Amino acid sequence: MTITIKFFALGRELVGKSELQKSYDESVTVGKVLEDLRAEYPRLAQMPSMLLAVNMEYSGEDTVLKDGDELAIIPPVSGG
Amino acid sequence: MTITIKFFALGRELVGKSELQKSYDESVTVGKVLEDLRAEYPRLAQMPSMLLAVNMEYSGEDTVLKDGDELAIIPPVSGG
Amino acid sequence: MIEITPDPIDVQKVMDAAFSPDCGGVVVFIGTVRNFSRGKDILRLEYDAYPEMAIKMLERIVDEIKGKWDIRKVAISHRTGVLKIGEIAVVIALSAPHRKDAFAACQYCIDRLKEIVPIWKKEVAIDGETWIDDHA
Amino acid sequence: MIEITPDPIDVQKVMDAAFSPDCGGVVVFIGTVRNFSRGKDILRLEYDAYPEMAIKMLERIVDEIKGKWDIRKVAISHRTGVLKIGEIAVVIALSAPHRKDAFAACQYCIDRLKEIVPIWKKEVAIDGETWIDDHA
Repeated sequence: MTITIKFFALGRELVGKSELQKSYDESVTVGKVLEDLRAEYPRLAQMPSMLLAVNMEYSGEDTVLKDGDELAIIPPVSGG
Repeated sequence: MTITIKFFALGRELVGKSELQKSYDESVTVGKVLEDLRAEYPRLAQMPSMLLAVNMEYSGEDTVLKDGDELAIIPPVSGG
Repeated sequence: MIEITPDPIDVQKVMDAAFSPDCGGVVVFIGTVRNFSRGKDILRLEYDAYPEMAIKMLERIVDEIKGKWDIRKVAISHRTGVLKIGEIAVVIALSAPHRKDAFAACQYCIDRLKEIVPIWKKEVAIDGETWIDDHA
Repeated sequence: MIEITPDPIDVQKVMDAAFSPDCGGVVVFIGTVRNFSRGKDILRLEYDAYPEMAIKMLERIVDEIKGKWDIRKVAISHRTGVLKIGEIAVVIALSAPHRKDAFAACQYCIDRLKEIVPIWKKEVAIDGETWIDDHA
């Protein structure tokens, strides 16, 4: 199964890209993907806090991902 | 001494004019002028309520008028 | 900027007059002629005003606002004469460093305008005309 | 009407989209880029967004508003990309039969937008760039 991960704002700058794919042999949680991302992109630790969204809904780290899901790393929002 | 009296909206329609002058030999109060106006223009009684302004300030009937003062009959306002 | 005008109101001009570069925003109230009032279909409104006193009272409201909230700029334009359904009767725009103040002050401004500013509207419906008394 | 757009916002278009002939008015919030923030002179802002989710969250806010107040129409436009001082970043316009509801709902809308809508601004000052965290 393949997950698309999206980065925005500070997250995109720290990771150096706006989108990437990750493949897993078995089902994973949001927390596991995040752990892998932090290992791969240690600069993500510079983000003071973040929220997570799965398929454009805010989600917790326990959420189990399905093939084709879109996981977004959401830095603190500051629109308006 | 001469007083200018101004009418607006319903007041203007009831009196049939937007402005008139009245002369007095001695000082008068707003209340006295109003009494004279009601006698002269009985249709003013059709106005459910009114406020009074002297020289563009809301005033009570006790206010004493000076030569050249402008008295306005202010029907209930409904701007906006 | 405070005006009583017989001409159509230029909303952009009023907003521009309230803009302040040290504020994060402008709150605007735009009052329009509605098509229905007190159970009647309205054809048009006719606004009368005592313009000199109306301006004086609007200036007083601006003073009141500035005493209550931290407000930078206030712009008010009120139209007079005959207005059709949907036309703009009044525009109030104001800017404040904190948007909460701007919302509170803008609402206060239109509430007070309807209380003390000598402007009157007559509703013209199919079956007759009525000078409105909002306070009755 | 809800949009996330890289183009300058047409305020009149947003207001027109919120107009409802059975309401007495429209309340509008116009958010602009201020010249000064957190003790720094700002040169420009850069807005990033997750547009599809931003629209979904704005639609959710509109649902929340309609659950809380009697509101007829809501129109929201948020700009992305590079904005100079004084340029318009967001316009929220809404109409309600009672203006009190329109003021409360408009304020709620901008407050919630700043809480949950995935849009980010970077302040570019003379001495560097910062992604803003309003909640820090």
